[in-house]
Amino acid sequence: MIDTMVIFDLLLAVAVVALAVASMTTRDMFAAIVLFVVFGLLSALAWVRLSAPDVALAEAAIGTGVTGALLLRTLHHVQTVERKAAPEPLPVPMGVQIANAAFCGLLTLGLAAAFAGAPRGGPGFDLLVADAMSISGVDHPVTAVLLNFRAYDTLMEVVVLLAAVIAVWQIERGLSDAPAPALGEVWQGFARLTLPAIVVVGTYLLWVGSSAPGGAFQGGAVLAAVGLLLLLSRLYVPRPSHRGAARVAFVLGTGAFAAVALLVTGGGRMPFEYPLEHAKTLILLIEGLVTISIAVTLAALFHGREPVALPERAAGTGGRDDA
Amino acid sequence: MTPLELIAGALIALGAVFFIAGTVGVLRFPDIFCRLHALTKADGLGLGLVALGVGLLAASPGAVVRIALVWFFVVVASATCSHLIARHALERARRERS
Amino acid sequence: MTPDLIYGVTGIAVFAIGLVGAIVAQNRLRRVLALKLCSVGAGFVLIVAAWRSPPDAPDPVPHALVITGIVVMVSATAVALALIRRLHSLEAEDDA
Amino acid sequence: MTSFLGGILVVLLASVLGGLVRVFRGPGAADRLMAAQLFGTAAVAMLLILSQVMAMPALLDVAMVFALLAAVTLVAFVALSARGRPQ
Amino acid sequence: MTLDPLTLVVFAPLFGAMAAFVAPRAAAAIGLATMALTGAAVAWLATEVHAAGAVRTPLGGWEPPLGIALRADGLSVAMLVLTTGVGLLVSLGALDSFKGTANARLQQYFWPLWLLLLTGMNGVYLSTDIFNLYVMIEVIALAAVGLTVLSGTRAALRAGLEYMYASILGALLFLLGVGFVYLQIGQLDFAGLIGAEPSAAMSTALALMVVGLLLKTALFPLHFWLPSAHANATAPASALLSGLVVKAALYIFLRLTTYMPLPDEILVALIGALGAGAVLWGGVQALRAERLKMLVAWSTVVQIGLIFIAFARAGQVGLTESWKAAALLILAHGAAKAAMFLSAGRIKDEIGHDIIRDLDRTPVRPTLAQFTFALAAISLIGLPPSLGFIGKWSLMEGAMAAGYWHWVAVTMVGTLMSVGYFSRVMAGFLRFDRVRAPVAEHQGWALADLPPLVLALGAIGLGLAAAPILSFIELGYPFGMTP
Repeated sequence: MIDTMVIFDLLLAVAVVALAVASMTTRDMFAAIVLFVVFGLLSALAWVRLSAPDVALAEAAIGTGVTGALLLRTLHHVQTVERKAAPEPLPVPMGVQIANAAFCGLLTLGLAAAFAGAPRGGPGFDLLVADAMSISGVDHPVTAVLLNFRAYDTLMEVVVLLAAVIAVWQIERGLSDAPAPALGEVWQGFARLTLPAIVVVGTYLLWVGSSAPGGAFQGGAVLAAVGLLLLLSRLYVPRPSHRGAARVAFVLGTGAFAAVALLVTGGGRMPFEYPLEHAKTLILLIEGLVTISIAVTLAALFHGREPVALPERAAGTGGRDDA
Repeated sequence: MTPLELIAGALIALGAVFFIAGTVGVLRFPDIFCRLHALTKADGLGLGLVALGVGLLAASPGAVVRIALVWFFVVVASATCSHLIARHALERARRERS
Repeated sequence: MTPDLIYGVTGIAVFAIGLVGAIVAQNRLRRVLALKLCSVGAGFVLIVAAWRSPPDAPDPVPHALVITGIVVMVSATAVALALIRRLHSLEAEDDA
Repeated sequence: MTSFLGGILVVLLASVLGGLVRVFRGPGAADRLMAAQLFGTAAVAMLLILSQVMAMPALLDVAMVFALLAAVTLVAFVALSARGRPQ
Repeated sequence: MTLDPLTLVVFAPLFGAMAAFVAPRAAAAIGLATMALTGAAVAWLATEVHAAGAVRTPLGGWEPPLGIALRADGLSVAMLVLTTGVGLLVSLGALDSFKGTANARLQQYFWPLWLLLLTGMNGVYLSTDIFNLYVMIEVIALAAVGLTVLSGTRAALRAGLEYMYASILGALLFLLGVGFVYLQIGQLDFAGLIGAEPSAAMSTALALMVVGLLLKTALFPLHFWLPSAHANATAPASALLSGLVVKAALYIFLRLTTYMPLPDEILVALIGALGAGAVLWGGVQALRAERLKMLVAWSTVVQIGLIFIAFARAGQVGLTESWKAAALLILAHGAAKAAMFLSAGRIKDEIGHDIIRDLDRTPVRPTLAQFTFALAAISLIGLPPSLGFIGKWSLMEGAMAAGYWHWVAVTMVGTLMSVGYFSRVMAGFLRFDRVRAPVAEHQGWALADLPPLVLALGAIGLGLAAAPILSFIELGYPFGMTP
């Protein structure tokens, strides 16, 4: 009897590739973004099939959810701020398209040949991680890798996020003066019910991370969704006077993480070497603060500009638009 | 196969049928409001039946609670989103007419 | 046919599609999408490297790496999109 | 049971992939989005079933996140376009 | 607290960046204090490396392969000294060029972005783990793009976006390479890479990582993003981008090919050929450039090509020595190019344009900046006794010893071309024939003239100290030579 799960895997694989192609070739940019979001959800499903629920969570929440919202916001901006002399995209000749497809196919074949020759289920860190788990302070291997064994990488990852928000604030500035969108009473009921529920789910994901899939990044992304909804519905409008608090929130996670890493050297330890009896507390503390930073930063990346009053001249195009 | 598994399997299969119906509706119905109608049926009922089936098979009470929560979220979110999409489409239609 | 083989080839194909898209796409937003495809493709390869045939648990290290990669990618995407928006506003100003 | 559930998964996936034709055809943005919404719900259903097939209760949390974020993306779209174009 | 210099070198700029961002009004003061602290940490590290050869810190107490270790040897320290030294001087220059309330916003964002960039670069020079290197190059990429678009002009934003695309793509190619390495051998640290059996997956991994790095370091023909990005940034940002940032990917390339050697002689020759392409193509473009900053940016393309020729000068067997020539050229170019961009920025500020054709002995002659430009050109052309000369000489010596005369020929042609394009500028500085107003004395020296002058003098004067520099970068055997 044919294993139906293999058929499912094959169908899912074909669907992932087909959606990738479709999001590159569809003319309508909005359709391309929707297809991309569906592609992200399908990839997350595929990663579930590969027993990687943590990654599936992160991809669904950050790679697809937040990224999708960012893309939609940018598309909306590009479409509403009209350009008179917008350059028409040149039609791509058939020959070029075929050449591209051929190049793509060859590249895939070459890389796949190298992939097929590599050992699978092969060498890795399984045993090393299993050995060290008991002294890592947490029970979930992925969290142990992220916050203990390779904590330096994770610190630098939140540094990347910090660099992004600084760069974005530097690139764009302005206040949103558009009125709140009319979303109706059903929405208000939904917001009242959902916003607290999302906060609970985000916190739950953070808390469950020490023993099961979840953790700071997934929790932070879910909490960022609250920020997105607040910004979109204008329940919260960023003001210039909020900048100080926002800056502190952006650096909170990175700062605490780096400070703990240095402070533990007090007892003659290496940086990041958490004393065993406090490891769990310290990791939870770091994760909690990092979660706050991630949530605020992702929401700020969505808002996309430093909330500062613009001089008159630039106010015409810089200030007026969405979110 | 235990009777419980049989019942669960039947519920899940029935749920899948609703999803198929929803897809057909979204593809074939003439305008967006009809399509939304088909969509909400698939959402609410299809997922509800699948959730019920999986809930019967689930081992722990914790899992059952989470399955129920998932279903509840989807129903509320889907109802609101359908409403918002319908509002949006209606506004669009009005604006284009005027 | 095991999931790792199927999804390994999938990931490679997705990376190749993204790479070609990033090189040839004209639309600025589309190029961001293309790069995002590349990152998902690379994620596939790492996750496949972590896969062990059940009931063995997968190797957690690549999972952690991919999560890091996802967060890095959303940061980069956000900066690229901010540049696109700002540039579009300025170009619209020039047209006016 | 596993291969029966696997069959259901195949049927579900095939069905919603068919629904994606709506994303191409449109005509309006709302139509495209609706197909995506159907897709999100089906993905949640598939995750529920997978949690059983793969014996991974953690997938229920993934399903919860899917459900919430699909909603957020949709609201993002509607709220952005409700603000509309400059007339 | 038992601090070690390795950690401090990365963490000092990180804390500085955060403080400068949170307290924007004190950004400049915090920035300078941070630079001083980082400089002290680098000096401390240098003395330790001088005493012990190589030092390392396993972070978290976890030894690789499970954990990540920081490691410094002579080459790392040389790169750190270059980065902090050039960085400190450029920072001083930035202090002057961003002064005034009109530039308050530039000042406020320059410091956190630059300090994050420094964090990323220092992290690269101490890293021993390929995935960690991926994260570090992303830190560099985002901070560098932020600096590129600091001026906010359309040209800068357009160039910044292109730079962003190239940067992300390069990093993702590198990441896929990391994936293939993991697939084949399940290792991420440098030590784990040594002695891996040759296999299709490892060759693919190497190819992906090298292409990604070449894109990031802008080796011909992957240089397309560099000239406009470097030419359109504000002067201090250009100096940092051209002098330092491209070197990070170059350094990773040098390190990586030690642990994962290029499998074939042909590939070494190919790298050299691309370098030759960069020297010739970049030279032609520099000869044709209309704007001063564009000319300087194209000269960076040329110099990157030259460094890759140095790498390939004696083929595969010569690599154990060739890296030293490459390293010398990296150091020489870092100091000289930063000086040149800063002085070009000064010239543009003073005379209000940087059109090469219109350069002349205008009444408002920024004499010192022009003098500095000429000094930097001496090192870039490679006249004795500059460090650039020593680097080029060492390149040609090795190529001649190995009988690879074609590399000598390309280098000579490249040198002639560089004389040509820098003369265009120098001739402009000295032109009397088009001067309409009587030539006045220069306006006095600004503080901003000092940092580029020091950098240019350094690029020339360090040539006299080439022998100690060479013996220092060999400390800790960066390229696995047996003692």
